Amino acid sequence: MRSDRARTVLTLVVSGTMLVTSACAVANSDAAGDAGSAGGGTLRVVLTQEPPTLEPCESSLTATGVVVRSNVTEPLVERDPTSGRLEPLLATGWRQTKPTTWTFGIRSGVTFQNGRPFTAKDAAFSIERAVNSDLACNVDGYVFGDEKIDVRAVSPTRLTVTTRKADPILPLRLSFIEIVPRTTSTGAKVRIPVGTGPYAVRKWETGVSISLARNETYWGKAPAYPRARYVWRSDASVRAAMIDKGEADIATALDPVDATKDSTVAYPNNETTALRLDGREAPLNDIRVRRAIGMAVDRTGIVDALLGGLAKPAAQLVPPGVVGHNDGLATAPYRVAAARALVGRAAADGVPVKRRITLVARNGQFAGIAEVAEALQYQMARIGLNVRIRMADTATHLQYQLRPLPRGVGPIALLIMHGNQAGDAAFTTSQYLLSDGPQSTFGTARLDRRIAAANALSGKARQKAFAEVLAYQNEKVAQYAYLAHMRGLLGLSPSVRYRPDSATGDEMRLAEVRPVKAGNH
Amino acid sequence: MKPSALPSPTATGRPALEVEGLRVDLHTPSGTVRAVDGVGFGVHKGRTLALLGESGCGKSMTALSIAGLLDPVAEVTGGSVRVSGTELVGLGRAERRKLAGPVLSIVFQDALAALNPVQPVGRQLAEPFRIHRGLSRRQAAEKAVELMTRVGIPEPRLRARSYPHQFSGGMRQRLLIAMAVALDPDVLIADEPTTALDVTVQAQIMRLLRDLQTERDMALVLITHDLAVVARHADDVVVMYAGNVVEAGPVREVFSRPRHPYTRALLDSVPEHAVRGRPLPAVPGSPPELSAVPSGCVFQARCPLADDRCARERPALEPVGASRSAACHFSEELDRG
Amino acid sequence: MSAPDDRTSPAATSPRTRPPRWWRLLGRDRGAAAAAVVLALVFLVALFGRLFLGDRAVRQDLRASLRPPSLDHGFYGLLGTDVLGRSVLARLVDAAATTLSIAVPAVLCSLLIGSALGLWAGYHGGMRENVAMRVADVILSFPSLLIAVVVLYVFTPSAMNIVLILAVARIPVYLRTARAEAAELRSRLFVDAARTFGTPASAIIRRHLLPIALPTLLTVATLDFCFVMLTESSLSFLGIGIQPPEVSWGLMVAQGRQYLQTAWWIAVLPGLAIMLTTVSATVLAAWVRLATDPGQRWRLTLPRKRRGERAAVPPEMIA
Amino acid sequence: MASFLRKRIISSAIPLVFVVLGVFCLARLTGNPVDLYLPLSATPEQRAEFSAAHGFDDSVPVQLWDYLGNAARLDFGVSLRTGEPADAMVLEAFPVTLQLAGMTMLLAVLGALLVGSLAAYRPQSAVDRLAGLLSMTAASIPDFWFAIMGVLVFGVALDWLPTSGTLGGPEVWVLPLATLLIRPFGVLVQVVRGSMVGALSAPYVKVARSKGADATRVVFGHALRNAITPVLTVAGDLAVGLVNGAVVVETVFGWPGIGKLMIDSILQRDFAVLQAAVLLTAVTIFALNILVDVCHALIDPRVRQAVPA
Repeated sequence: MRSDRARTVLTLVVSGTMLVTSACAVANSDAAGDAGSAGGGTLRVVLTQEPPTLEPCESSLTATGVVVRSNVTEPLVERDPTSGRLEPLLATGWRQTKPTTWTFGIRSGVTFQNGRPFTAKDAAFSIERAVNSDLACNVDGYVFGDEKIDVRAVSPTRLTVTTRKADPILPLRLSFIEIVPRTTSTGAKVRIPVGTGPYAVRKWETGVSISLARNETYWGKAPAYPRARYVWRSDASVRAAMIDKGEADIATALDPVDATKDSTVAYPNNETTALRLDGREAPLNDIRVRRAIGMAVDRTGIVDALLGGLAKPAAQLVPPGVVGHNDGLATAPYRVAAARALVGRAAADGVPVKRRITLVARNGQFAGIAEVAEALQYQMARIGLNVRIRMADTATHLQYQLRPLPRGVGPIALLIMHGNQAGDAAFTTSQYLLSDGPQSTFGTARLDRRIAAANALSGKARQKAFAEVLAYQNEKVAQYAYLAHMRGLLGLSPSVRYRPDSATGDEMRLAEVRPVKAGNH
Repeated sequence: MKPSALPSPTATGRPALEVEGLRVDLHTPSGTVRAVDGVGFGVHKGRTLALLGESGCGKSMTALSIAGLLDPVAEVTGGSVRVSGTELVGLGRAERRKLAGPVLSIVFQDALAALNPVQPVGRQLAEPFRIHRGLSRRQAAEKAVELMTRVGIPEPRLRARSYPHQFSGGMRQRLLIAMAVALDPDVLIADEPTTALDVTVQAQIMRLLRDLQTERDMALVLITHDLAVVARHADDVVVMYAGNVVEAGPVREVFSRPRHPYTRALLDSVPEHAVRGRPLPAVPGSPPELSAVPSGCVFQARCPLADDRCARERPALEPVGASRSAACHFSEELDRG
Repeated sequence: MSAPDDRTSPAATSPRTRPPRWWRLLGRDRGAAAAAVVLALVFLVALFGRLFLGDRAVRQDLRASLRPPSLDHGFYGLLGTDVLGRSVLARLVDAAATTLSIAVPAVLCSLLIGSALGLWAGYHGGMRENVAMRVADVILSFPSLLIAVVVLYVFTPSAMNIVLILAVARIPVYLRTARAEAAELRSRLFVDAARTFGTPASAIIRRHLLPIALPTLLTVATLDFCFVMLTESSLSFLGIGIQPPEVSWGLMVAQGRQYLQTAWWIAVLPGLAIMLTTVSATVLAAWVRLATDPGQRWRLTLPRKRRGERAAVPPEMIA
Repeated sequence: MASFLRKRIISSAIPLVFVVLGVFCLARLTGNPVDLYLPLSATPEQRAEFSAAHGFDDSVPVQLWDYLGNAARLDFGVSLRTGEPADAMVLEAFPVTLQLAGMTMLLAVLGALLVGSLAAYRPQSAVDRLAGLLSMTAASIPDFWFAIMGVLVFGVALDWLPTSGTLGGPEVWVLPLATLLIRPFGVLVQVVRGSMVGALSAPYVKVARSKGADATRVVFGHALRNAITPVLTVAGDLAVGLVNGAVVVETVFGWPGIGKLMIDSILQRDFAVLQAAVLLTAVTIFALNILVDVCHALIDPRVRQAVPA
């Protein structure tokens, strides 16, 4: 038997082992790393979450796109978020050469970050990879539905894209496809993407940070910062604190509470919030009840108190600037008494207004969503409806949002946030308004016909047709009780200058961030 | 101040342990009570004094207050305790620590609880040498083995590394005694040292204590409720009842001619004294609760002789002979009867 | 803690003294008395508060959003308003009822099931004991917050489900404590005696084991209160606790956290309520443990400056 | 000791199997993750294809059988989110949490032993009452609230510490550790105090005092080792509970640990990662329980002896 003292020592050693490992491990964290300030050459961005992947074909996922798009990879065509016009990027121009065929001129003299030159073949490869491969990319389907397209590189600087039906907005659709070199794997998604953009991914330390370095061979204007680093914090107050403290230069998605600070900038983010009312279930199957809900919502109150005054009360699903936005639509009047009377009339006609409606909302979808849900619940209850709240996680929320819709759950009022990234109401209507739209609960045949007709038009006629579709939905269908066109809140340290625009939430162009010069305050 | 009970006739000089008018208060749920009320006695080196009484009479409390080991619930509120001439009441912690071991030591009743369960016994035995003599670990361990040999532990060098739970009850008590006598204290208090043991072992332990006492010339205070132990091993006896000393004197004299009705009742209840064919006389009733000790004689409720005077007036501990004292209004009558 | 030795304990020296009334004991311990008052107040508010509230706790007024505590807006404005313009005072009162209606049943369920299983396992020993302990191990090896997340997302996060999950997660604590007590007691003489008389196992457990194990179990339960309330608040932080418009203190803290810089009262006041209640429960539990233990009760009666060893938390308490 | 370990390991391994089964079935209850991973407008064929590719179209027992078979070959599947092997992701995240939890427990136990012993040595003294109040308060603060207050007060207002993250020197550890520490520390101080008070009033402490031992010797030489057994048990259980705390701390401070990984994989229905993470956690808890038992045996000779019996 060992001596007693030795045993004590052993006990101490056993329990102390953890400390030693810990102490050693502290040293391995990136202490000597580029923790310097923006002035030191590193632009530090704090996001809400770690991107699940940096695969370019997944860049329509917000978390991926905000890092990858226009920083690491670029598309052929990009949409100017303010004017809504399409601008050439890796393409030099495009024409509709046949009703079903578009021809693109391809920019020459551009090289990928791995040194390979960019040609039309790379563009064709990227489109094929995103749309026709087995990768199940998010961009496939979201932008292209299930139509098959034929892509050909006719010469190093010419590309043709042929669709089965005429597609008037094909260039816009292609603005979602990020261009990658031909050497990229088609069998698996990449971890570290290569593109033509102003920054290259230097290192992705899982769970900790993503570091970018300036692409010194970039074909366009060189960005100001030689390096950039993304970190992520899920709590908005921590992100705000990092700006206050000078630990980050840009912070995304701050709480409206912080809107009054000098270090924050609000910007329209193209997102629109609304309650989607399931018109197949009583009492929501009565249009009077759906209308009454629209009238019961105190939009200005919610915007001012809960959304920091940042958002704008909405009367339709698409914000201004999107093709099809109807300037003539006014928000439903906030009239509680009238709404209550409407519900009363429905009740008198035998509509079971006391049947419990479930208000489903997604945790963390936007800042203050829990409070907004509570306000909506209270305001709906005030006009005589019976409402309970169910806060769900993303997966559960999606089950309610997407067809096939869950059965046997009773009447659902789903709090949705719709972002039209493309700038054309076609995407909104096909998803949210068609009677069999993937995110629509019901519709009418007449509405479906109007949408189909609008889809085939272009130019002014298209704008007018979609505007009428939206007006018709409000008047005759009323599937949605709109809440607000949202605005994002960005935290900016005093040392950087950046003007966020409506696309910032999906693609934050680091090349546009400039340091504030001394004395330029 | 009440007179100290026993200047022993055979001993000379100052007693090794002198207790005078010791008072201990207990803070209980129903208020403060006096657990020990003016107890006094003295023991010379080489002599054995027994503190005798029923459980709860305050004898252990007396021992613990002498050793300075009272629980926080109890408090010495008066009196004096001198060990080898040093006053202990009111002595600072550090000074008291210096005396604990080399001058005054105590043996507890429950040896299993009194030995640290997670330390090898050798180390516990060595501790006094480490504390007071500043010996090295090795030297102290050597001393511990010597001690174990002395108290009769077989294979001491091997057993020094064992833990308390690996010993029998008797062996544990030997270890405890060894620890107490390690530094040859002047005064050794043994608090019911044999109560938890069976009879054969009891005898061995008492013999060991006695041998050690003779060998090291210690004053021994034996706390017990066992009349046989007192009769066999003690020179003097102090009988306690409800926190008070009721009788004191040389064992042989007190036991042969008790001068207090309580002592007599105790003696009567021992089987040897009983008459065959008659029920064993027990002391009728039970001791008073400490919160309800009467203002007169503490024993009045159970006393066959009690009268009005006993209810009014508490008898003082008065000398009733050359070296004896008793606290009874009727001690003279008892002697005659 | 070892039993006090009979020579110094007045419980032994005066066995027939009537133990003093518990409220007198309580009155002597200022800390415990204050804790009892706080707890009593919380329970009273939880039980009857809603009767006086009407719809105050849910009545919104977006124009009165984030009013600081002041005297200008009547009784219900005393503690300010939250972002939806609801009275924080009214919500605190309403939340007290919800919080307790979760914490109390959860603690009771786990106490009942865990103790019954534990006593049964500990009394019988052998295979049954082994199985029960392994069940406890399984439950303990699951990170409880994660089960909560899974279950509450799969099923609706109703109060009922939260109670169930918290109860299941805490069963092992009682199971282990009760088993340890029963295993120790089963070899005692009085249990043996009962067994030789042919008393059925269930009766032995009920009549002999339970009364001895109960004080410890109750103490653990009181302290578990704290854990349950904190877990409930963590669930709210992750968005799966009590669903609005119902409100609990945990939910209030979780929702108020983003206003810490601008409107401290929303998150700080319910946080204080949680802390005050749990600290009171802890203090009172320590006191009850002493007061219900005949061998320890005397410790409560020491004069203040000498007040001795008082175990704040029994070693069985696991949090 | 060897037979003690063998017995302990075998009896604890059975629960491990149940944990794996449990988490597998629970995960399957949360539904098919297809909606999360396919574009909103994916066709039914695409959905079916996705389900088939990941085996979600099989019945749960079949899936379980496959999983166990693969797991036996140490193949724990790939993450739906990142496409990386689940075990690699979990092993990458694990050290962070282990360090956090290890440091936390070490500091909590050492701190609690110190504070608790101080409090127990002079019951009802000012030190004792202060320690009692502080520890009880610490044990009842909601951790996420404490974390955010810490960021606002020490990170921003006082500017002493970085707000969050893992980049930087030892100072990045302060807030996460403090957040994780408060509750175990608060509970342990009370346990140490109670257990110490008990040990200090034990007869062997009286004996030690009768030998002239001073306060240091009484507390550290005699009482502490006897008092530490319940402390160890509670510390072990608190360490298990740290996984819960880690979820909150890692969420707030952006630490790439296993708690955050588990929460994310639940929210993302990333079953392979969730299962691997829970399995690893359960194995750790299992190892921790054994460690606690070994410590018990090392500290208390009676436990050592009782085992072979």
